[in-house]
Amino acid sequence: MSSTDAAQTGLTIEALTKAIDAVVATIVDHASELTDLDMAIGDGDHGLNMKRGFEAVRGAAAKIAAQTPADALKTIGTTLIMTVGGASGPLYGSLFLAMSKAVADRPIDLVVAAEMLEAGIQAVQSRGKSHAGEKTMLETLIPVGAALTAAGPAADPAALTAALKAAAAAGAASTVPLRASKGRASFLGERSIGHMDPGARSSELMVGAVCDAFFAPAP
Amino acid sequence: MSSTDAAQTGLTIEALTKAIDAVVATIVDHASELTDLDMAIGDGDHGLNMKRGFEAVRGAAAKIAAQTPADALKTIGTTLIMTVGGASGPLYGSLFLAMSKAVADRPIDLVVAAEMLEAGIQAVQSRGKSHAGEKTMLETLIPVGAALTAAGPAADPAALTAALKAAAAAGAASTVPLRASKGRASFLGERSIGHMDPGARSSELMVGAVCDAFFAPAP
Amino acid sequence: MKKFMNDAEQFLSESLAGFVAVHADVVALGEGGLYVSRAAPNKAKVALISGGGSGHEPLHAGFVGTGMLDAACPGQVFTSPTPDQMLAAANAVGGAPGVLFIVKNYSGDCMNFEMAAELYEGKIATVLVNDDVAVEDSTWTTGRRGVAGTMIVEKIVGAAAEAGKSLDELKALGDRVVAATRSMGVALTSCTVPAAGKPTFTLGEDEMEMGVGIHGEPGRRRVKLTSAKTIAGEMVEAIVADIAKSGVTGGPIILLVNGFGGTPAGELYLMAEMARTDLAARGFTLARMIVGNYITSLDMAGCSITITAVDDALLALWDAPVKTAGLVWG
Amino acid sequence: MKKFMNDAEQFLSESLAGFVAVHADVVALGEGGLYVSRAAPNKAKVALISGGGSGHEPLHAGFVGTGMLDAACPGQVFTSPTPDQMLAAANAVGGAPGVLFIVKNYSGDCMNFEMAAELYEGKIATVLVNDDVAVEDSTWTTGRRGVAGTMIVEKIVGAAAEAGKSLDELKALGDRVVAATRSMGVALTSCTVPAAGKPTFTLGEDEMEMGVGIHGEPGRRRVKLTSAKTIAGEMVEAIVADIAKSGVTGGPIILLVNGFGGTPAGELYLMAEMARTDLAARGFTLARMIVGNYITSLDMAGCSITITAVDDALLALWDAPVKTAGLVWG
Ligand SMILES: Nc1ncnc2c1ncn2[C@@H]1O[C@H](COP(=O)(O)OP(=O)(O)O)[C@@H](O)[C@H]1O
Ligand SMILES: Nc1ncnc2c1ncn2[C@@H]1O[C@H](COP(=O)(O)OP(=O)(O)O)[C@@H](O)[C@H]1O
Ligand SMILES: [Mg+2]
Ligand SMILES: [Mg+2]
Ligand SMILES: [Mg+2]
Ligand SMILES: [Mg+2]
Repeated sequence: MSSTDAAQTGLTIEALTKAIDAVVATIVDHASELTDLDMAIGDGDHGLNMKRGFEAVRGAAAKIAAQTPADALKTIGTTLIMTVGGASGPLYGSLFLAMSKAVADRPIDLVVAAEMLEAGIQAVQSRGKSHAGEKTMLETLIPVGAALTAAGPAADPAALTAALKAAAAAGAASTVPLRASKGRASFLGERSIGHMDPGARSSELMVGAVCDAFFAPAP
Repeated sequence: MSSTDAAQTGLTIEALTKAIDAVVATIVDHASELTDLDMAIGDGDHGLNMKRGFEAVRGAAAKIAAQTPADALKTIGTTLIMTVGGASGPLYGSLFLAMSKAVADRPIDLVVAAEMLEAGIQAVQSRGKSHAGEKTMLETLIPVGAALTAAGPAADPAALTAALKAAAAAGAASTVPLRASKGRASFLGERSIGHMDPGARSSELMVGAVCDAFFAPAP
Repeated sequence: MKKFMNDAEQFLSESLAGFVAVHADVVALGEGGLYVSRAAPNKAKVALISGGGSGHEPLHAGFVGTGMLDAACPGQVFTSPTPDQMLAAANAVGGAPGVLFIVKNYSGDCMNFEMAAELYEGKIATVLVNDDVAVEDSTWTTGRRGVAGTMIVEKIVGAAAEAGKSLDELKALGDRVVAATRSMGVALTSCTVPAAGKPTFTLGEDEMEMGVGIHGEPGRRRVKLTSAKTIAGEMVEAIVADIAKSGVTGGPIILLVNGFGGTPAGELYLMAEMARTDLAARGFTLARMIVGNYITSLDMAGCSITITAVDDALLALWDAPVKTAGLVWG
Repeated sequence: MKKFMNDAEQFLSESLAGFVAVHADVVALGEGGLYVSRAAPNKAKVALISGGGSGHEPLHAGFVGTGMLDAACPGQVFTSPTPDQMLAAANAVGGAPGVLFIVKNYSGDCMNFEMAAELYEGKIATVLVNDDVAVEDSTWTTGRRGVAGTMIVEKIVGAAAEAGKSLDELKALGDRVVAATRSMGVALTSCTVPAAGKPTFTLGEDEMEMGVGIHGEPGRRRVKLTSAKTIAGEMVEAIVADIAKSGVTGGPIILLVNGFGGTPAGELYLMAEMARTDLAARGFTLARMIVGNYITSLDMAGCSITITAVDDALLALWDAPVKTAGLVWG
């Protein structure tokens, strides 16, 4: 879909399916990078967890294709919760479940999408008892949510993509100098400083893949 | 003592004590060589076993100094049996016990010494249920016993030393191409070929040290 | 990586299949392999359910059985299990007296068990284990990690559950045992996660990681390998200093010297001897001692020392009969 | 070398001190540390005494207790004990019904136990264990090595001794269990003897030693590391081919999958699953299965598979109660 389509007809299940494929592809491609990041300040399973989870989402593709976007997001959330495990499973799961709930039977345009993402981020915070500045996936998600909200109903696809990707990249990069106070990395104290948070990086990857799938001009 | 002394007054406890010191020194010096040989075709403890045993013999020096040579040999045998462990403990222990028994209250001249060694070798064979050609310490001990017997009552010390050392060295070297059929190395089958037997080497070391202690001109 | 395995994807399920086959008299594999329960569940008592990432065997499935857990949910290696596992286990073994979750304090474990608790429709409570003194408990952290003390909590609370205590009593007992328990670990080598295929961290030939976590998480500091007496002394010192803050400075304790998987019994008993004499010299009474591989970290060489301050009532629960794959007595 | 130790000379005595302190309810250290005996000896029955080099813990001292051994003599690491140890043990625990030595078939062990038997003044007999099929039994060898099957012999004969059987009956029973038992081991890494300070042998990153002995002795061949299924298959094949020569081609067996000290439980259960399914497909009935570190080789990574062909009488003895540091049930 283009942002114009979205504004007119709302997000279609076809577009969502395409986005899922893109996310799965990028997570699988970057699994070992995520695992390496998690080895440095965690337990080295983030790439494996995400890969297992998103491959399971891909496995549910047939089911998803027959659903509404809201139900599809619920399926994604539930699938992640049941397959990812670790900290990221409940968090990303909660993100998608809350996004699904926030649809409330409306067509999904950019304004609704922004509301959904904000609801998702809220769910991550309450599940994780966490907030900005603790060196987690929220470092990426919060600025991306803000950028989407700021973009408004009629943003230009290319500009929006650039803005969201920039927010995501800056967010992930911002975790490097932070000292973790949530998640496994927090046990490291000072030694968590100087490394990128794996969850912040996986969020960046997902944001990029979704933007490309939604907004890139059809080939 | 010189061989002439031995022929006249018999082996003294002083000479025996000196020989013990020499054997302890050479075993301690060569412990890691013996262990390496045992690592190749055994379990890598022969040097440690011998070192522990002969250090215990040295620890009994005061007791030995107050004994007759026959009793001293018995003390050595018992000490080895109680401290060496493994296969070499009972074997060397039996060697010394049998040598002690063979003295039979006689002064120890070269003829008696030869009888004693033959008795000791016999004891090793019955304790080990073994014979020449099985890649064991017997490869060294048997030719050394034969050389001592052949030397007769009035052998020249230097020539005897040379003959015994040569027999010992040739005996130990002869184990290299043999395939073991006794002891731990036998489990290796063909793979035991090409390595020197650690027990044959420790026997060679002991023979050399004893010869030097008994027959080398006083400094 | 040198491991007995076919492929990393199947590691857990094949290992679990062997485990339940070997211990079929004690445990059974739940539907879909989501959990391991007692071979003969008893819904008339409070059901104790634990779980966590795999790779710590015998914890937790090895502690399912009479006198200890009712079910355990094995996650992927070093990854917490998912809520559907705990929910299925709770539905299978939980009855009217309720369900008690015993959870090691890691964000992932906490959140997944929490989601399961929210979804479960019966009475439910949770005990959080956080015994690792290697990690300071400060505003910067999510609290201390849960490590080997978990076994002691599961054993003592398990005995009380078997004796018919109520959910509230068991929750209070669990919290009390946690408060009385402290651990610290040291690694001589890294572990290797099957799916990762390479060691989680690297130590020099003469280095050890003091204060390591049970997933190979870095500890307090990386130091030169030293004598067993010095290592045990430093661990005991850290434990004793920490528990002193809660007013315990001596008296009867349970001592657990736990192997991480790659360290042989001879070394563990030697460490136990060092810890025991050190603790005795500090005025503790070694009421009970236990040594072995109970909470492991795959093939990591290393060990942890745990103490729990006890009274006669806790000791009686510790001594009560237990029949599981990993712990049997009485 | 990375080990928890103070110095190599003290390794054994410090480790043993920890062992007897931790298991004081079951065992006691004999005079001069020469042997470990039951805490409460019973001279009215035949006394079972075993022993061998240390480094195989829990074997043998961990199998001293009701229903199994009466005493165990620990030698230096990987070095057989000396005759004075067995003599002291026999004098301490042996009574009128006699003493039975259980000895693993190594020249050193045989000779040292033999000397002790010659010196002992009471009734005495010896059972030699030689279960390792990795070494062919030919005119070239001193017979097969004794390995993990020793635990099965000690358990079954121990139960019969506890039941009051005579020395002759126990000797015959022991010989019968030995004849029905076969083992084979595989190493993924070497072990390191504390006093040696370096690995006994070296394996490449992708190599394993098939048919390894419990002291790190070389096996049948050095081969590329392969899947657990293939490894277990080769071991089972060798065991089954060998026991077939004595007419056993199926029927009920006890299966023991034994870890060598450096391999975690998860991998051992996976190997058990491979061995179990393979043996079942070949017509064997898995009457009993046991998995764990029972006969180790210090810190060696690897495992062995053992089977013992059994009938109902042997199974009843296997199932009889046992209370030792290393094995508890019933
Ligand atoms: N309380 C929390 N709030 C937000 N994000 C968190 C929290 N705890 C962990 N995370 C995120 O989860 C990521 C780790 O996920 P993962 O490695 O899959 O789980 P685990 O830490 O259990 O192994 C971290 O990099 C961080 O971004
Ligand atoms: N049956 C035997 N007869 C003679 N010598 C033997 C016999 N068995 C072993 N040996 C000798 O013992 C040596 C090994 O001694 P050692 O390493 O101390 O004991 P172990 O083999 O028990 O570890 C071998 O090198 C060999 O010379
Ligand atoms: Mg992680
Ligand atoms: Mg040897
Ligand atoms: Mg994890
Ligand atoms: Mg030896």
